[in-house]
Amino acid sequence: MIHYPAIVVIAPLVGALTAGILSFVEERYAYPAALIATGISCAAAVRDLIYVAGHGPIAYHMGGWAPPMGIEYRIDTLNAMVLVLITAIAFLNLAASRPNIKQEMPDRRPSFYAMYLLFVVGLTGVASTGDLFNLYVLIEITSLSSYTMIALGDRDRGPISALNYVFVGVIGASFYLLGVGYIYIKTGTLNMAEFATMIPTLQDSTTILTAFILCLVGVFIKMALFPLHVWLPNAYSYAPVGFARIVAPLMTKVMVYVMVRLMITVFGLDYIFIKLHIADTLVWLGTIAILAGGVMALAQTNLKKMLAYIIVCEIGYMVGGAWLGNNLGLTGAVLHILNDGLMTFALFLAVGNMVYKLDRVQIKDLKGLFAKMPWTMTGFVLAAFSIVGVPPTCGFFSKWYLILGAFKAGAWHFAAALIMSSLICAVLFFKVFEVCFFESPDTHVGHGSDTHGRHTTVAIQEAPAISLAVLGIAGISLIVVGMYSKTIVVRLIWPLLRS
Amino acid sequence: MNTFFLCISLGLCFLMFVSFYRCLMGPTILDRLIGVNAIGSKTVVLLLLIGFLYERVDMFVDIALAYGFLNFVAVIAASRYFHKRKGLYEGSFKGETKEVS
Amino acid sequence: MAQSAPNSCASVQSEERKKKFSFVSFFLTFILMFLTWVVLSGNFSTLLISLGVISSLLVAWFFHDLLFPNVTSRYPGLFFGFIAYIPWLMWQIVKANFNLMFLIFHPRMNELIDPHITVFQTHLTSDLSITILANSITLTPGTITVTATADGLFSVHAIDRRSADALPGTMLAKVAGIYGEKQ
Amino acid sequence: MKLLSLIVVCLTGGLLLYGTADLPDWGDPNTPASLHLSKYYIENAIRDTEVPNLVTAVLADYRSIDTMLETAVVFCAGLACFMLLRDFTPKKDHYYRHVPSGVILHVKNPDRQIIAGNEFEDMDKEWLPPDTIIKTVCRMLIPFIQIYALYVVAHGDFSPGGGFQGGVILGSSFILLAISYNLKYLLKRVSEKFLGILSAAGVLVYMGIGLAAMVLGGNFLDYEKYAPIFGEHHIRALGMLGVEIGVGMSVTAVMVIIYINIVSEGKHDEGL
Amino acid sequence: MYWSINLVILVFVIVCALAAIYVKDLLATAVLFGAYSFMMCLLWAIMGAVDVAFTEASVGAGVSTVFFVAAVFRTSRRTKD
Amino acid sequence: MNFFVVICLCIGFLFFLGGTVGIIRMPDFYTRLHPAGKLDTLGLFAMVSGLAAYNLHHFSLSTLLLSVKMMLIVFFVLHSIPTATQAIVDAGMRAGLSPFTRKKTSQLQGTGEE
Amino acid sequence: MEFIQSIKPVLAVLIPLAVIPVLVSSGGRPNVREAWTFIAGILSFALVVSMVPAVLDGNRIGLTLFPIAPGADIALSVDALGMLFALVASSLYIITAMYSIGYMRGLNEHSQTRFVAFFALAISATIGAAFSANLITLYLFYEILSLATYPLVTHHQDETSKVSGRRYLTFILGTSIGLVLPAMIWCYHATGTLEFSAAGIFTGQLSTPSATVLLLMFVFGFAKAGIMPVHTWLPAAMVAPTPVSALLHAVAVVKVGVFSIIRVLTGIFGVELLSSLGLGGLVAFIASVTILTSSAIALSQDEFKRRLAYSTIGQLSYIVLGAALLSPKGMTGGILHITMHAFGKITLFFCAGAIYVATGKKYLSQMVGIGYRMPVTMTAFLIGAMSIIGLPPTGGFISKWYLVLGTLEGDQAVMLFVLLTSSLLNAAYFMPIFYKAFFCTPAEAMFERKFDEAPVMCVVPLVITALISFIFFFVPQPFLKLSTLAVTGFTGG
Amino acid sequence: MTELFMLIAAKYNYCLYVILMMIGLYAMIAKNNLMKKLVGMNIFQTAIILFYVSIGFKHNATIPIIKGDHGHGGHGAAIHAADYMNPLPHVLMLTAIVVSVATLGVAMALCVKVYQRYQTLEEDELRMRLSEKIKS
Repeated sequence: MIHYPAIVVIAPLVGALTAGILSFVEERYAYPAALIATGISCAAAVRDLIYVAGHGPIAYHMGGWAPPMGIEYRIDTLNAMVLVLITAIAFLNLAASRPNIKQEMPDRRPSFYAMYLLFVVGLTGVASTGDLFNLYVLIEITSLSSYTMIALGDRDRGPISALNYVFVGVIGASFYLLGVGYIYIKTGTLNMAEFATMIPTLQDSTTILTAFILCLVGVFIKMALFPLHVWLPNAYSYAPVGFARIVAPLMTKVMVYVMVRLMITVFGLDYIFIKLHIADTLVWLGTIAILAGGVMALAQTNLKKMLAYIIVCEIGYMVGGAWLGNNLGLTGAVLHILNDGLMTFALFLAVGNMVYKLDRVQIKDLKGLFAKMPWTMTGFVLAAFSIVGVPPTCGFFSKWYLILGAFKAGAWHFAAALIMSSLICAVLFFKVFEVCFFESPDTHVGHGSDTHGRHTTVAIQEAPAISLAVLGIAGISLIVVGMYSKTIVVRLIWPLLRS
Repeated sequence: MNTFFLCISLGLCFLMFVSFYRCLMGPTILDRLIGVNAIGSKTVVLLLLIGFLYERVDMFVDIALAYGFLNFVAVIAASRYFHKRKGLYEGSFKGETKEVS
Repeated sequence: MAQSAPNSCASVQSEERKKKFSFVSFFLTFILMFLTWVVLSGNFSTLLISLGVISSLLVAWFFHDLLFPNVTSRYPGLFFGFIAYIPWLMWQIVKANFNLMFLIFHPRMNELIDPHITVFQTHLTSDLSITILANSITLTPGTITVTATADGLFSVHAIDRRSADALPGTMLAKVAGIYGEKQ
Repeated sequence: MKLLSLIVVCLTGGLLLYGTADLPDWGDPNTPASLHLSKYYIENAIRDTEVPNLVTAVLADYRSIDTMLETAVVFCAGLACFMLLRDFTPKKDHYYRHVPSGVILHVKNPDRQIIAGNEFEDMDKEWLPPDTIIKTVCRMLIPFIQIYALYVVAHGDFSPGGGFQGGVILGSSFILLAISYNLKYLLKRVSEKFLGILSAAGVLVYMGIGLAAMVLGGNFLDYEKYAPIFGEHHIRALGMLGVEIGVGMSVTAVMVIIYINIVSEGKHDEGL
Repeated sequence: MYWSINLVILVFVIVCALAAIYVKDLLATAVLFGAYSFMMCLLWAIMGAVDVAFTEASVGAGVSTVFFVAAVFRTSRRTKD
Repeated sequence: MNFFVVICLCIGFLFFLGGTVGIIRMPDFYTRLHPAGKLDTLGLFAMVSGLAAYNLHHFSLSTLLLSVKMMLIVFFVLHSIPTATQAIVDAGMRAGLSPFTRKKTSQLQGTGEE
Repeated sequence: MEFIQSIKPVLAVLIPLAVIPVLVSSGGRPNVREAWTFIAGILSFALVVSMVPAVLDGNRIGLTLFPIAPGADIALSVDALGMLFALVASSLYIITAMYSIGYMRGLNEHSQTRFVAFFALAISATIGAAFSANLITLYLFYEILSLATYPLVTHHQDETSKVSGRRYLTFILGTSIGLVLPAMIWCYHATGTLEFSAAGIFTGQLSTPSATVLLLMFVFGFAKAGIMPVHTWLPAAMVAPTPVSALLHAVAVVKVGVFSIIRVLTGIFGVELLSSLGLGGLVAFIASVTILTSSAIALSQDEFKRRLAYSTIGQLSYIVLGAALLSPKGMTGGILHITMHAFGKITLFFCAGAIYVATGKKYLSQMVGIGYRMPVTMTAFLIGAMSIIGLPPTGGFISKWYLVLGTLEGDQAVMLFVLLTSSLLNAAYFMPIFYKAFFCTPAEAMFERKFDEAPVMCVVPLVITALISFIFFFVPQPFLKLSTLAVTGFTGG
Repeated sequence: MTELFMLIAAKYNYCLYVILMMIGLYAMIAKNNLMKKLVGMNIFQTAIILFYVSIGFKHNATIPIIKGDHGHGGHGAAIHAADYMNPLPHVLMLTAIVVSVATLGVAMALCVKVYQRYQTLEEDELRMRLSEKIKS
């Protein structure tokens, strides 16, 4: 009996509750408890991945009831991968963010850890469940904890943006729930796998079509696809650092995972691409999202907000890629879930370090940062390269598959948008680098060309070592994942798509 | 007998509609509160009647009972609002206040 | 958190602590709770009865002082007095209601009613008696208690002069009789 | 904005109505929804679990992980309200009431906040003497509400109700206490710490039952595995009872936490 | 058999919802929302969903309304729409 | 037996009807509370006792307990409705609503708070 | 023709990379740091040289590192062309390292550690590009090189370098992402592989128009080659310190550009396909336009390094032209010109830097009579200039000779004319400098100290490179052999 | 026309839930007051619950609690699925109600927090305050 699928979800929950109790009893032990819980969860996720890659999917029956009756947690290579991503980021971020959390919310730290772990519970659950309704509950855990955390961020804007997020998020989750209802009324089941076996007989039903659209719209709202993205930038940029670092890389990506799961496992590719004719529309939506996200990112003066718009742009990549209608595009989208999670994580780690030292991250405040925080900036540059899609980093490889898919599908607009967005991202980050590299932190007057050699030496003020170490790990993993992307694709993604 | 219960239920529904007029139109919130309170007491009966219609009244009694309690809580809460908000200084500080610095 | 609570609060707490744990009140509450449980449950399996005992104990342990704050030996008398009071009250209520029905369905209602507020002082001291009186007033002909303070000052809204004049009257006498207090 | 939202709303409504056209008739007993999964539940739940209330059987056994996560959501909400609103900053002004005479002292100097003696009572600007009638009636009703709530928790198997409903009723009995007396009185009886621990402990009880099943060799939340300890008879019903108690604990605590934090803006001084 | 009550209550529910949204006072909204919960509870009782009705009774009548009143108590009653 | 039940229900319904009409017809807030507080209580009392009696149709311990349970509702409601009424009227008083009077110069003897 | 599995190419790439942490950590002690630079340079040069015999035997050495997609791995493989380029780059790295010590210390520049670290990174990327076995690996190293040189170009961190850096990145990254990446994916999409092969990877998947578009995307996409409309980054990048200009903009960066173009022309399209479609002429035409225009512009430049930059643009196009001639001789000439131009141009840059270090002068009009003050430097300058112009007895003559032969072989008289005209122009913009330096009356302040050369560390490297340029005229052997070998590989003959 | 009418008559529950839901959605989008939006949100959620509960309804069936004669150990007469309402939607909706209450609590806490900071709950006024803050 393999209990790892359950442990992945339960360990953080135990941790959350323990931290919750400890926050009232003995605050000191809340952090170690949280760290241990995420650590266990991460180990279990890795174990899952290894097992799944070797032996095929695991089906874990909660409560001992076989699937249609009970709830099944089903781990295949796709969600094992996503689980490892989630738990690893959760663990690393918890390690890295302790100084930030100490700085930002000194009086409610233990509760923060509890809430953080609840968020992790939600994400891991979303990634591993095989039941449509269970997914809804898990999405709600995730959302609820993220509303809270976002509200705890910026004093002025945090609660308002969180409240907006609440409204939008509730609409999204409710649409999803409604879609599940339509599915249920037509099939009488809530199990993903069982529904997939029923779909061929229900292809002409308008109810199923409506269900599909509702689920999709719900997930789109949660993942902030372009016209539905309005909640995201404020929410992510005003969140506290310790949380922004996990919500930005994971939340939208996990929702993309849900979309992919709905596509490949629940409704089935046959139904989606052969029966429905909405793929083109969605690729166009993805294209528009990419361009709009990029352009709006260009207009930002706040670094965090800029990154938030880049996330909007990246969502366009994945949605468009998944809907290209061929294996390559889908591969690219799935690979990009992993890669984008990693690179956004690295970016927000770096930004968190900046916030730790600078407090404000308007782009104009970053003057001379290369001299002040060389290591943080190195990590930032690496992550930025990955976003732009510079080869040895992993961002390039998923973009590679996406563009290939676009070529194969003949979606030239999407390919063009991908390349455009690379350029836009290059410009964006270049703008930041210039400020960090050229302008000295003290003086506002630019140096004349003949004053070189007399640069004021700026004392290095780096973020805490643990944050830097995690940033280093994230940076290295960007390259390592990039280098092994064929292994990932061939061993983990293709078996899934082939079946 | 069931038909009779059904008729009574529909009658109660009608009465609720009429009470709801007060909820809707009540010039003050307290009038609305009266309306809601009246609806609440009718609801308790209606729940029992539905129980009889289903011939499972043992199951519906619990709901009616809970209803009786909780309607009370809501009304008390709403009226306490006025105790505190409008009469902020009327009843709260009896006698004079001494300043101690 | 602990610092924000000033010491005067502690003084109140010490007062609380001084109040001795009253076993009688605990026991009475327990019995009452358990009886309620049996009525509610209607099931006599071992598991549920034992759960009922546990629940009753819990409630009694935490909240016995709510139901019986200070136990006196007059409780049985009180109880029977109250029982005897109820039929009378019922009759009053029915009377009141028919009276009111008459008012309501009267086409010239607005001319019949003459609402106003009267105030009267009683010498009731216990909370319970004041409450009983106030609720009885509310339920009986044409009057609603507006406020009743702990010193026994009642102000009553009456719908017409007749019902206002009837106050405090026999009801106060009866309630005071139950509790053996002055009127 | 209004027009735009109207358009959005109409579009959504149109979509939903479009999907409605294909739905089976309302109340038709021969829909797929009634014939597939629920048929199994209705016909076999009593055999599998020995619990007559099918909703409870499905909720706490077949789909128990759902319910556990739902309890986690509740816990999350309580924690959220605590984190968002709880205000630990000490008050600047203090009001004290001399109980026998009713004189109010207003102390502006935060350092001189300690007034010794039993007759002084710490109070707030919005203090109101508790209404005698409400107080007395609530005082008498609350124990009954509580025993009723506990009854609901315990009888989830046989009648409607269960942990959540019972928990909410129990919670609202505490809320009623806070309304009829005042918030401080409630907090004197059940401290914030107790509530916080209770809210987490409820879920922990639920999960402990699940984890213990895992330790005993079954899947998570597989109550069947307790048979060697508690005997075969009603084992699943027992498991469900334990789970319901956990849910009830958590929900009670969370409802009270949400209420006290919202009503006092996290200052825990004076409520409604 | 039950469709008549069901329909009546459904219409009632919709009227309640509209009223709760259009009334120009937040406390009144809270109170009307309480009424809305009552109706919902009844509706579910009629449709045979006793557990849901119970939950709605305890939540809608007991807790939600109190929360609303509490929130209005700490914020304001004023609303423009 | 059924006859008794029908009578009870009809009386209860009549009271409810009266209460409702009263709520609608009465001129001001304070007077409206009279029907709401009294007639509803009695209506509920009558109807629930009627139903409790109907429930004793098949007499057994469980149905008896059930009927007692129903009367428990009545017991609680008898406590809670007057209290709620009182709370509402008190609230109205504190909120400063002036009561409807037939004669404008009516002797208002107090405003609830001295 | 065998394929030898070996880790040597990887090591050659990795050594400069691996030394970076050491460099950074020893930033406080400059001497240790420079020692490490030398060690790395010499080691990687030795590794490259050790592979020469095997390559000369016609073998290929390589290793597949990371599979990233089917048919597109990160793989290194050494053939004659790559070996030639790697030899040039790694040998000149040592010399430039020596020079930069003199230059940077002479000017007391800031952030020297950063400078050497990125220098090492750049050279690693260059060697990697030289050894790339397929287009995707080439692209990878190409991009790393672009990014690694940005901090070098903008080393002064002032307003001017900011503007130039912006232009530099815009052109280099913009074209590579906007043109090369889609072109590459197009290729992969059409053929399923990106492996360089002598016959090209296309087997009839391309129509003539699409092949033209694809080719143009590559030619303009590799903007480092400085083909005319996308050349403007090169003069702008001259704000960099001179060693950077020298190594990177005479050797590494620009040569990676032309190298990539040659790779694409020969390894992706294949000579046969190109000649059958007649696309060689198109590229040759573009190249010759660039040659003439840039030479003309160079004439009017007063800043020394800018003149050299425009000269570079022209010379790079010689190489492209040679490859585009598609005749064996012409291609040999083009490839050989990589080497010859590298040694010649680096000498010139070294000279410019040495003059700047010694006198602080940047403009040619200020350098009247400088030959009296810095005779060694200016002599070396003469040799370098001769090599660029293509006069015997310097190495430049040989490559130009082959180019001319190539035009004759391909019967392309127009190109011959272009070559001759541009040689004249070259002479026209170099000789006046020399003339002014030695034969004009020096400006008044020049005579304060009679003999004032730059620091030894500056002078020695430029003497060495000048000498090598000179020697190449007599012993062009290893490079000539390598280039003919490369060309036979391409033409399959 | 008759057909359409019959269709609606057979499914009026489903149609009315759509109306209810649209009321909630409209309130959430168009209303200016945060508390009103919350009410809209709750109406929206209850509409969905209504939909689900409608799924579970069966004509001529009783509530999903097995009757006493089947009760404990139920080896009496066989249980027919058509006699009982569908319990599954009820289960799901219990969970959904709990979730909606939790969301309501959190949203209210947020409203209170917003009010603490800006002394208003109107969205347009909030926006005004925010832009003032940015200017100053």
